[in-house]
Amino acid sequence: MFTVKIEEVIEHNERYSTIIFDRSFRAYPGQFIMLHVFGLEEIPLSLSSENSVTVKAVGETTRYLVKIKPGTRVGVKGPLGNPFSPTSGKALIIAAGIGAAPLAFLQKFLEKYAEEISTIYAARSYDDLIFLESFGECRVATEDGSYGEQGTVFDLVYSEDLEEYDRIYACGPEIVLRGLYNYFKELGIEKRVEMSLERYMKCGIGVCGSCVIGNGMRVCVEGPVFNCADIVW
Amino acid sequence: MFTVKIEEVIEHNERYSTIIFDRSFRAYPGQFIMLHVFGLEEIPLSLSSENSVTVKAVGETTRYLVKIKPGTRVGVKGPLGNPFSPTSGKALIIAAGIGAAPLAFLQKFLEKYAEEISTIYAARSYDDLIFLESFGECRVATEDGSYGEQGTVFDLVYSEDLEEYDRIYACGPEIVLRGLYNYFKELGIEKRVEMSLERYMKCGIGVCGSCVIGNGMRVCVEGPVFNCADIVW
Amino acid sequence: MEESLLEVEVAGLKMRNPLILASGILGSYASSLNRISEHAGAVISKSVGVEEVEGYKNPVVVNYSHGIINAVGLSSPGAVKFAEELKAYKGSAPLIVSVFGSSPEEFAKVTSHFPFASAFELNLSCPHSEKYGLTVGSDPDLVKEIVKKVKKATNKPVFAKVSANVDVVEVGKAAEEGGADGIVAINTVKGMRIDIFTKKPILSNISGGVSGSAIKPIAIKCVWDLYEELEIPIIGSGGVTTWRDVVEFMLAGASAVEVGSVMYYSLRAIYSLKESLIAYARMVNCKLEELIGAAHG
Amino acid sequence: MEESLLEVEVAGLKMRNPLILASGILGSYASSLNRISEHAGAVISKSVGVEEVEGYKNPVVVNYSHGIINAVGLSSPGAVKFAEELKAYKGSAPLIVSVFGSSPEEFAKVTSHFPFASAFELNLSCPHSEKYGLTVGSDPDLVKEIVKKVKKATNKPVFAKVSANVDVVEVGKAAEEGGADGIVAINTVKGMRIDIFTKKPILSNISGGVSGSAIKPIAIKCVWDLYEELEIPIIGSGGVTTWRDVVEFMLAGASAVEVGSVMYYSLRAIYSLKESLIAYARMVNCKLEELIGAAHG
Repeated sequence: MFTVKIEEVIEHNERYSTIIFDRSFRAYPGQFIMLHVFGLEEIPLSLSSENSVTVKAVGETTRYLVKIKPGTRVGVKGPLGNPFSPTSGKALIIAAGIGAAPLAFLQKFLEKYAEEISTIYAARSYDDLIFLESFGECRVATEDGSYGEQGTVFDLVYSEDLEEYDRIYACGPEIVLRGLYNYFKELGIEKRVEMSLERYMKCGIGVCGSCVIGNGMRVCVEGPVFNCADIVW
Repeated sequence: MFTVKIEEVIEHNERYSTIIFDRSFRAYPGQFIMLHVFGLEEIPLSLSSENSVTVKAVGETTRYLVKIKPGTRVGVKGPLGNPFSPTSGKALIIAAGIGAAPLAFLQKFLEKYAEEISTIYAARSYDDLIFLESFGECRVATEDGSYGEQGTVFDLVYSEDLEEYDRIYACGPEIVLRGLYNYFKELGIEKRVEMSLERYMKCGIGVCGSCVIGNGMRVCVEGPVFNCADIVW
Repeated sequence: MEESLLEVEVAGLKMRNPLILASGILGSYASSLNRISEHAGAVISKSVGVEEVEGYKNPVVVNYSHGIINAVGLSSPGAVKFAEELKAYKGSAPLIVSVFGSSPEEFAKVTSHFPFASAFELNLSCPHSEKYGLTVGSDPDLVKEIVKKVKKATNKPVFAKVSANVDVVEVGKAAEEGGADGIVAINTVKGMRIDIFTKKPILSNISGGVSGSAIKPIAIKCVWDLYEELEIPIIGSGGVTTWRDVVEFMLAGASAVEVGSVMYYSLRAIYSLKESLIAYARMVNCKLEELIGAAHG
Repeated sequence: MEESLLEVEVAGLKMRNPLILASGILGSYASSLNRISEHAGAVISKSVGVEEVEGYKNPVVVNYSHGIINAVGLSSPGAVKFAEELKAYKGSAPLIVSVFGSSPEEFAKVTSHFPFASAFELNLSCPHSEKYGLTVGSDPDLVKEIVKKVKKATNKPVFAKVSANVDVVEVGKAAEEGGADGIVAINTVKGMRIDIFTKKPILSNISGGVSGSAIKPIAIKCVWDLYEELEIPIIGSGGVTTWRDVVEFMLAGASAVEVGSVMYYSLRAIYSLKESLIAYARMVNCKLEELIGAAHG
């Protein structure tokens, strides 16, 4: 563990902030850090760029984090975990809710390497679409219809011709990922899909076992990004 | 500490053996190892080449060592200590008794770098002159006159013109080194002289303090080779 | 078959190799135990008590240059729920269930929930729990009673895991007198780390237990002393990272070893250790079990 | 003057910085103590008893990847002869004489030979001596008596150096009740190493004490606990290698630290630590002594 200073806090709105550190990590999209707010808790957060995390206020620590003051020192373990594997071909990014954070980082990365990137971005409401700028041109849906099409991520995915993509990247709530998982399996394209999973983590470094999934893999080390074919649901 | 196997034991005579290990060390002339004969003791021994020590039987452990069987595993810490600094000019080597061991190593080393090497080699008796071959052409004296001139190392040194040497290297019993030390100081050439000292050592790695000399320097780390000007006697 | 060079037997528990997954490491789910059992000699589940224990809040684990410091706080779902989980264990290696409790009765009660266990390990040594672990394990009389009670409640081998923060021989002897089938030495050693920039202890519990290579010489000494003084077999634990460490523990007197923190480096650690030990056994042309205690005079 | 940022005072002993040379490290000769005193806050001589002690035969020190293990065995020339040697001490830092004994009387007697000492450290914790060190230091009542007797025999500050192999708070409190002016925590921790090729313990004494970075988290925890429970100042000891370690010890509650094994890396270690601490103190713009105990609630 080491500590970094928070350089800037971009408050997207009441519930979302991007926290920028005073240093960049040698990180790849999909990797995460264990971020320790002294006095509160240590939590896993996906990197939304080489020097930032993007946080949604859901619990005590994240509520504190979205309002944290620049200059505060926080503890960091990482970058940790297995990143997305880039493609030089055609990429499809499927982002749902705060799951967009690591994918926004991936998008920037793929812009240098991929032949073409298509992006699907869905959330509950316009207020949850904080990465619109990062993704640029993309297909958007909100459940309440406040922006883009009214609908879910599934509506957008079902209407895509998935055969044309060399690699598909997905991140979002587990219920969304499970739905996508089943769909991709039906289509028989699961080997071309990478998903970033989320689990409660105690150590983040592969020893405690609290983030183990059905096949015995650790989300913190073998994940959080798994090839869809390696996931057992 | 690690262990090495003894590959060969060259018994020069009843009291002297050269012990060759199954591996070479990344060592420079003047460095030593702490050699541990399991069940007996760990003792400091100067390397007589990159893969050997040369031992004189004086105590329990060294008496055992001169008769040790090839294939035996011994413990090694090292190579340790500060080596001789080579010269590209004219070198004079002054070896007395078993002090010749590190100098034989130095001689081989200097043959590649020095413009010219002169060697003075003195011992009690012919039986103690086990490095005659290593030194090749050299001025030799024995106290009992059994080989070379009859006399001591001092007789040979006093008759040399020391001004012509860029660097002088000496090793031998402390009484010899003290005599030489005084002589070199008188001549004002002590800065050109390097001496390898011997002290009782417990750790060999600079912490126990048992080999500390008058100026607070540790023979095992700052030594065993000191510039004569840095020695306080 | 060369793997047979690694076979050991501890208190009747036959293992294909002496590498046992330590408790608290990847042992909360049957899925990971199944995976690790592919190569391990045995696996030990995370410590379980009668009731659910929440444990400490994060951070509970911090790594440092010579090992790991943790204060997870014996978080556990409780015996009933955990037994459900462990029923899904279908690994090929014996499953040892680690048990904690605050009284002999509690220890005994927990074991009754795991009839499918191959053996039990009694946690008398976790250094960061207020009611359990070392809190009960530092009293030799209580240790003896706990072991006695558990031995009455089960006919499976019972191992007592002891701490280096107490007189390890005194507690080990008490366990032996209570009827323990083996001693596991050692658990993590009390320790802590402070972040110098924020000036706060890093673990939420302030202090925890040190594991990893840092504590290996301490563990070797405990195993050595226990081997000199006790009759029952010893399982070494503390900092096993390379095959050399396994050999060192066995020479000191261990019949087998637990591996834990090394998983921080790789989930394949047990596989690598196993392969290296086969190479070593072949090189020195002996069965590993011949090493047990071989460094003693 | 920036060096003044490092000044600390422990039980009336003023030191220009908190870096104290630990006993047993380079402390057998006045010449090396003189040299080290150029930069140290204080120096402690090698432990001395009434009579000469030969110590163990070599090997007495072995290094490993995370520190050093030693069993020198308190070799010492005896009080009379050692006092002669130490009279040649003319360093600018206070000289603390480390004393061992097997009874309160012996401890007190030794101190009478060193009227020139600035303070005394009582060795109640060396883990590899049959008659001295931890052998007497594991009995709180005896510890109290020893400190009492020594305090009667000298008016110099008296520090009790305690071990992590016993209940450090219990022994520390006993020393405090006996009148100790400070506690030094910790000595080396019991440990050993076996050579796997020759299958023999490496140290001639079989086991010894572990020092170096491996034991730092253990030492920090002891200092933390002592700071919570005791009134008298604490000197931290165990694995100080970088300036960060010094700061960590002070935050845990240490008024000063001992440095020892780091000398394995460089004789200039104390100088480097001092320079780094000046840079740190300047950076955070505070006197080091403000750090003492600052990580506590």
